[in-house]
Amino acid sequence: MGFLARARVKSPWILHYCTGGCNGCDIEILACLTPLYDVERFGILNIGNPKHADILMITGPVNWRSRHVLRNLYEQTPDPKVVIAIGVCAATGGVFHNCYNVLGGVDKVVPVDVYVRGCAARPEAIIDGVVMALQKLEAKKSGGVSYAAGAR
Amino acid sequence: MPLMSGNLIKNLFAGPVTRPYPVAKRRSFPRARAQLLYNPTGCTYCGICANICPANAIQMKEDRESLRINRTYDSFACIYCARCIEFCPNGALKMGVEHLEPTDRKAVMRTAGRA
Amino acid sequence: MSGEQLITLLIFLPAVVALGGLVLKGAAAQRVVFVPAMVALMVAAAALALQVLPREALTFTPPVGWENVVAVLKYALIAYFLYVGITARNGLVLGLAGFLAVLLPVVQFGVLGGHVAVEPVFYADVLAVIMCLVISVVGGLIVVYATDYMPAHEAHFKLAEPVRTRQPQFFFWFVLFLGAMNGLVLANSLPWLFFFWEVTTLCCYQLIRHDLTDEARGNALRALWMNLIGSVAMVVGIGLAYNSAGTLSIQDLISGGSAPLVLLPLALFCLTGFTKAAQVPFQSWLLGAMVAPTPVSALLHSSTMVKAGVYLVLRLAPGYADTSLSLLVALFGAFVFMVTSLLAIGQSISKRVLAYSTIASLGLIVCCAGINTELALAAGIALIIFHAVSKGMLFMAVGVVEQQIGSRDIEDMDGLVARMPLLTVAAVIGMLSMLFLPFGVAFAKWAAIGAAGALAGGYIAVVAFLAIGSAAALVFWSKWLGRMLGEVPVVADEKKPVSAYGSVLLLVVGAVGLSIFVAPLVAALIQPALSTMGYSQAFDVSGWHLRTAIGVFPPWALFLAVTAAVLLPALFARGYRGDLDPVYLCGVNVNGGSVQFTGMAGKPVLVTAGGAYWKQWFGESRLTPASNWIAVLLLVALFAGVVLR
Amino acid sequence: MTWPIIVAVAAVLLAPLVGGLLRGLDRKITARLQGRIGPPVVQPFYDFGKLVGKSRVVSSKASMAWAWSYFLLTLTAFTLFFMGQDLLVVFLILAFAGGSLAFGALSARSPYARFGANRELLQILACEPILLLAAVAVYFQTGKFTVCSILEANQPLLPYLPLVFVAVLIVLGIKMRKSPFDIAASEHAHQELVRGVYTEYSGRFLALMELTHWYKIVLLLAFIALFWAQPLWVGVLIALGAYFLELWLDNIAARLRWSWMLGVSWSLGVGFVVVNLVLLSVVV
Amino acid sequence: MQQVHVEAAGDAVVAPGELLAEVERLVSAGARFTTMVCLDEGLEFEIIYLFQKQTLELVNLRVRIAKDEELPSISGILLGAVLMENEIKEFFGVKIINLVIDFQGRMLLEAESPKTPLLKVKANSKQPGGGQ
Amino acid sequence: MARVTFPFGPQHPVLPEAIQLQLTCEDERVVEVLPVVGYMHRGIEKAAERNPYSHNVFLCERICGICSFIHALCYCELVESMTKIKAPPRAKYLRTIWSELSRIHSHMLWLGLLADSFGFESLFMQCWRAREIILDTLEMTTGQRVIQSTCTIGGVRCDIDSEMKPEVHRQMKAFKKELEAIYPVFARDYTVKARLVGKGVLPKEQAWSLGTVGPVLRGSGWAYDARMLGYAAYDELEFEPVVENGCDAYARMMVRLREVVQSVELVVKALDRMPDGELAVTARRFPEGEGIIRVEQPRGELVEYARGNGTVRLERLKVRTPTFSNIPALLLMLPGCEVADVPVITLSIDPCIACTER
Ligand code: NFV
Ligand code: SF4
Ligand code: SF4
Ligand code: SF4
Repeated sequence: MGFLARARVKSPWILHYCTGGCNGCDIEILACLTPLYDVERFGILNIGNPKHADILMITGPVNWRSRHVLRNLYEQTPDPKVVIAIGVCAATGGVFHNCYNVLGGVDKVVPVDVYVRGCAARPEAIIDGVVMALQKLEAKKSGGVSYAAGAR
Repeated sequence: MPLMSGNLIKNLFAGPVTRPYPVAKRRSFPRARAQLLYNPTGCTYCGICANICPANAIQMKEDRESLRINRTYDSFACIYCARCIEFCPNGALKMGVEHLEPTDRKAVMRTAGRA
Repeated sequence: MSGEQLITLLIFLPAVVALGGLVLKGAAAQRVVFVPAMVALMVAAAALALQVLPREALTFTPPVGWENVVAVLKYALIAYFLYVGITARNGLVLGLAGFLAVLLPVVQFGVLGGHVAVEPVFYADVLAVIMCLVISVVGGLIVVYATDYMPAHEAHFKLAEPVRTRQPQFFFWFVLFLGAMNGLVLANSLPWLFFFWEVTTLCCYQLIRHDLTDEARGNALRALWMNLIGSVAMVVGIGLAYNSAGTLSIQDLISGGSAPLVLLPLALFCLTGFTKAAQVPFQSWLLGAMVAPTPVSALLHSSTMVKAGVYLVLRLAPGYADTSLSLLVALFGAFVFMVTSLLAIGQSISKRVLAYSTIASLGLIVCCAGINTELALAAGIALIIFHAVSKGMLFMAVGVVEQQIGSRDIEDMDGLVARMPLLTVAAVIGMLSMLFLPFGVAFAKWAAIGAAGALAGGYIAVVAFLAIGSAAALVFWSKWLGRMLGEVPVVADEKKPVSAYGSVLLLVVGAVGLSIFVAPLVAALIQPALSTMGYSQAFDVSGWHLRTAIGVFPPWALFLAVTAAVLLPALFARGYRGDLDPVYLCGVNVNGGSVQFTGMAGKPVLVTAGGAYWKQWFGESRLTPASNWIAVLLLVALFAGVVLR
Repeated sequence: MTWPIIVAVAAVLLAPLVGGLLRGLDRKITARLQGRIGPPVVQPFYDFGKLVGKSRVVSSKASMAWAWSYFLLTLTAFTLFFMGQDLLVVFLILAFAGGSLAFGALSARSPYARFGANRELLQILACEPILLLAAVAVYFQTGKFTVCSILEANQPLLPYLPLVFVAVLIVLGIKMRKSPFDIAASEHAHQELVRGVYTEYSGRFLALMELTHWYKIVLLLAFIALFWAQPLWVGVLIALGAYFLELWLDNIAARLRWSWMLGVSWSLGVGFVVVNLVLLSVVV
Repeated sequence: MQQVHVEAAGDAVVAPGELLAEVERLVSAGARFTTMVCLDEGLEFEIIYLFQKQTLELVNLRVRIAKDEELPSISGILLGAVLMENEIKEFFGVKIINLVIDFQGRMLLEAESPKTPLLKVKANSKQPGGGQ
Repeated sequence: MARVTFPFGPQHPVLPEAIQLQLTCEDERVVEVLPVVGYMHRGIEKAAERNPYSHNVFLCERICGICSFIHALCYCELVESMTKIKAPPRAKYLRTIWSELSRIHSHMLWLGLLADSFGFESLFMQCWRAREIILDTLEMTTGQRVIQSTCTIGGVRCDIDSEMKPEVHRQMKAFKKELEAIYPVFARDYTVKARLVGKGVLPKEQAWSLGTVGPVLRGSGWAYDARMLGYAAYDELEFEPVVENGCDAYARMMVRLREVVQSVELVVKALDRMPDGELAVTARRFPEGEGIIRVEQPRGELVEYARGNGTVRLERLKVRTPTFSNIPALLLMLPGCEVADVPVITLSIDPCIACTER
């Protein structure tokens, strides 16, 4: 593996955005950064700016308003990038399946590479998700296929 | 005022408290609710769990033609509340303490039983 | 032509052309007369330089009759000021002019005992020649620029009733100004100096009030009375100088050793210089002067008027070397430099920023004079040259911008580079030349800090002021510069008037060229100027670098490096043909663009990006009163130091 | 004439290595102070490599150009420093480098970048006077403004310029973008200006920024090391000590506001240098 | 401190026209706004304003208005009520007028969201409101 | 004067949740703030009308993952009042314990975020590290870290038995030790105080009339805490509200900090006094009539109103969360502050958007 390819999986910077969930998963993502889980071990930084991010960690069932935001953030993230949907409501809507303002899942708006289940997803599960996302990231090449053409 | 210094010194000398997760796994708490284990052989397809599920993760559909009941369980919708376990009359459901693996696609679990 | 003739020409040609200008109507006619005249003026200045450089200095004393003419004109001027004070009901002007009207005869007849012959009346050494070159070249180009600017200005600016062009008057005062300045810098006789001094005051007054609005008249009066303070100080100084040193020749005065008694008149002359150079607390007249048409500002700020002030301080520098006066002049200049640079940070009106930057630069020159070592004086002289070129150009550029975009607010110059590429690039180079290192102004700063640092004691405070001031200068230029280079979605729409653009671009070339050739410039002009003033050589210019006793300034290497660092990326970026992506707006860009974001109730909101001015730190209301008081205190200390010695 | 060039070339080549490793150490130690394991020490190089490999996202041509100018100007200052040239020149160019960073941020239409740029300018306003005065202080001790003169002097500077040293530490804190001074582009990203001046840079431009940052830090540390140049290894130790002091400070303080930063650097920073110089000229 | 025991909430029905005066009175007596609840009663809305007195018990004001009737906003008196009024306007389509900050029915809902989702019966019709 | 108008959020590194503040600044001074909300709105009140009422316990828990237990508690108490049943005493104590544990976890989370918002990373880490002890306690006793799903109508679903009790005591002691190391940093550190004291001032009268609740209200000198109303077991635990008189961000921070200390004591006290007995009773009928319940969330008073008609579905469920009441105060506190203070002041009300928008 060349240095650049290696570097790509050794330095994933994440952007976290909540599309309307309950915060449960969001605080677990934050908990991953803290000493007990310390994902910085893997070079992960919570960077907070889509233009610097490699991994989008999206929580929540996506409501009509945050849909636009999600789309925008996805487009502003430079390739290669992966999307992790965290929590069951980000996967299907979960407990919010019958709420009128939700679309029911991140994959209705942008393509999702990894699903992490749980309500709320545990930090360990999130770490597993990141590890899987890194494998995906390794497979993607920069400047290759444009992933901007999402699902809808 | 350097009031934080004490903490830092302690941290430095006590060593990291990080749980090196994927390398070493901590034992889960026995009460942990992390996955729903289902034993189809013990299930009578009574439909209670489907009715009681707040996330609509379990669905039952009767297939009139084949006289069978299709039961689907969606682990991507389940909120792991264990309510179905509480109400299942046959003990066909159980909570697992280990969280589920991440996946790159969604799938539901389908079983069928006689009506 | 002989030196005498050249000197006469330099003073009289503008006066004659000015009178001719009174009868000229129309831009074409003006151009036909003024452009050749200005070229002639430049040639004359250059010729004088060529004559002066090989020897020490040229002297010239006109026939005795002129002395009387000048004396009569002097009284006429003061009478006119009195008249202005009366008609405008301005107590300050009236009082000061009245005082002057009493003081002048008292000094002339009481102290001087009538007429004192001064030998020589004109003294053209290298410093004076440098000044002449600056006045003629930069001033001349501004005149050319004005032939384009003024018609547009009158078309744009609804003149007060009756609508009648005032361009002839404008050009009369404008060109006359150049002659007066030439006379001022060449004069060695104090009475003559005083005469030219008052002529510049008059020209300045007339030019500021040119538009005849209430604001223009008010500001012109303010300029008048502040300058009259200087005049009073000068007259008193003349009296004291004669009393204590028995001479009215500047050269005699400054070479006579710094007897404590001579120091007081020198201090008074410095005060005179400060008023003219608009140093704090007299800065408000220069700030007010920006109501005048842009060529006036360009002229006042670059080559005339204010330069007269610093010229005088610099000229007298050998007279007060190694005295407490020197230290206090340095402190005062450095303080002005710092405080006006900080004040410029808080301004959003482009001309005000330029005005503060002028005052700051002048403060730096004053400071250099005060530091009074050969390195500092070299820096001061270099700064006079570089500042005149860059500032004249900047004012002219800003004037065109103002005419084309209809605003002088920096906020409205967002992304100007897209609208007026050529001019913006010129302005940017002008700003860089005021700020970036290989350029002359920064070179002078380097030399000044070095020179001040080399002296211990009270000069430590001088260095501290200079250090803060130079950082502040970087900040206010950068804010403006960055704003003009910003990316905004507009199409270029640039009118390019020939004379205006021509003179701007010539000065750009001048600024860059002089900076590249700073070493030859130092060798050819500045070092000789130093030696005629009695200082030793500041630099060793034999090698590639400008080497001083304490440091090195490698102009060539720096120029290469910095040009490469700025120019190459710019070219590389110009060639970029890829897409530009929208900026980060927290995920709510409207239609994926950079211009709007989705705000309350789903409505698109324009992203405005005003600049930062940090008014609570750098606003005028916050800084001006305090700095005025400190400046006054420094002036008091200056006199106290001289008197108590 | 050849020696300075060799030294400078070596320094230019080695600085990214040193700078990157220092950044890595910084992150590792910070993690340890917080009771975490932290990233590997070579993490900054991974980050750099990753950024280089990202696809290009540019929001303004001018900011592309200024990013390179920022790098090249810093490199110029760096080279001049290691060639033993005039300190005033070095620091003035360093200030222009900061200026180009600000220009780059100002040229994008991004409110966050522009706020960052303005704050970057405030940082220059805070640092520049101290650095220039520090150069003057060096002159006081050695009689010259050049770096060479410090190396040629026969006693170390620190005993004579202790307060100047403290003031330079303030500058180091500001340039390292560490609490309590990190106002323009916080190292830890969770601040009101997103990433301030860096907001609009991504991919290889961000990598360039990072590289420039390394050069800048190495330059400053080298300057700090000069405070004890006889023998130089003591100075290097002192510089490392200063670096870790900043880390410590970062971990025991909140980020304060720009007005505080400006106040401290002008009152304490400039004040210390001036007091030091006055003492020096009184005693000597 | 003593535990405070609160007896059942005080209830008062007021006419829409007297609402503002009544709120003024309560406020001058030291009460503060807690929340509002809107109920869809078929032809009418019932809107309950809950106030909290300084002694901590709740006071309810109940207003009944027809579905197309206008209701004055109390946000001029109590700024704290403005979000709740906007929400009710948005969720039920209650015509609240003179809002201090008016989100124009776009506070929580996006253009694509269902309109008036909590409205069960539309004015002058028997059709169900939004929300599928 | 030059103005800058820009969006602060919905995605912004200092905001863990999606809300936009449309800010207009002069220089760096904020002159105008408009809230743009709706990025987290799901429509839970409507879904609660569609679900059978017993499902709503789990739905209400997921109004917010930070204050989830108390949401469930509130809904259960509400339905209990409408179905005329009473939770058994042991359940009341257990509810109190878990309420307080989740208050601690919420406050520690907030203290960490606050520290992060003013760039004090190590303090953030320290807070969240301490918080993990509480989360362990919660996971051990209920099976989940942040969403416990352990409250149910008529009681609770699981017990803290005699085996677990000493373990909980131990964890409380460990937590207390961690807290003692953090407390002085927040309370007395120079840089922390420089960022908090005098920021976001909300005068006492205004705090009352704007209808603010929770630490915002108590930080402005009002001794009101819904726990004084004595739901769950609070009437037997000699509860006294924590009050500070500073009216600024620092006072609000101190209220929360002291509440953490108080909550630890409450947990210990409740554990010790917990009577034996059954865990839950079952309801024999469907909810009917009206009910209003007020409970104290970490962020303040939560008010729930419901109307039932004797069927399995509620006719209306209204949830008024504390942040909803505190946002108007935020809009008054922000203008006049500096951009750098926006995160600090915003966080000082501890905004929870998931709660607010439901
Ligand atoms: N606001 C709110 Fe909550 C709380 N505390 C509650 O009802 O956090 Ni998410
Ligand atoms: S998955 Fe569950 S815990 Fe996570 S955000 Fe959604 S509802 Fe909350
Ligand atoms: S655990 Fe809860 S959500 Fe999952 S299937 Fe059972 S009842 Fe449904
Ligand atoms: S409740 Fe139990 S027995 Fe009945 S369908 Fe569900 S799993 Fe099968």
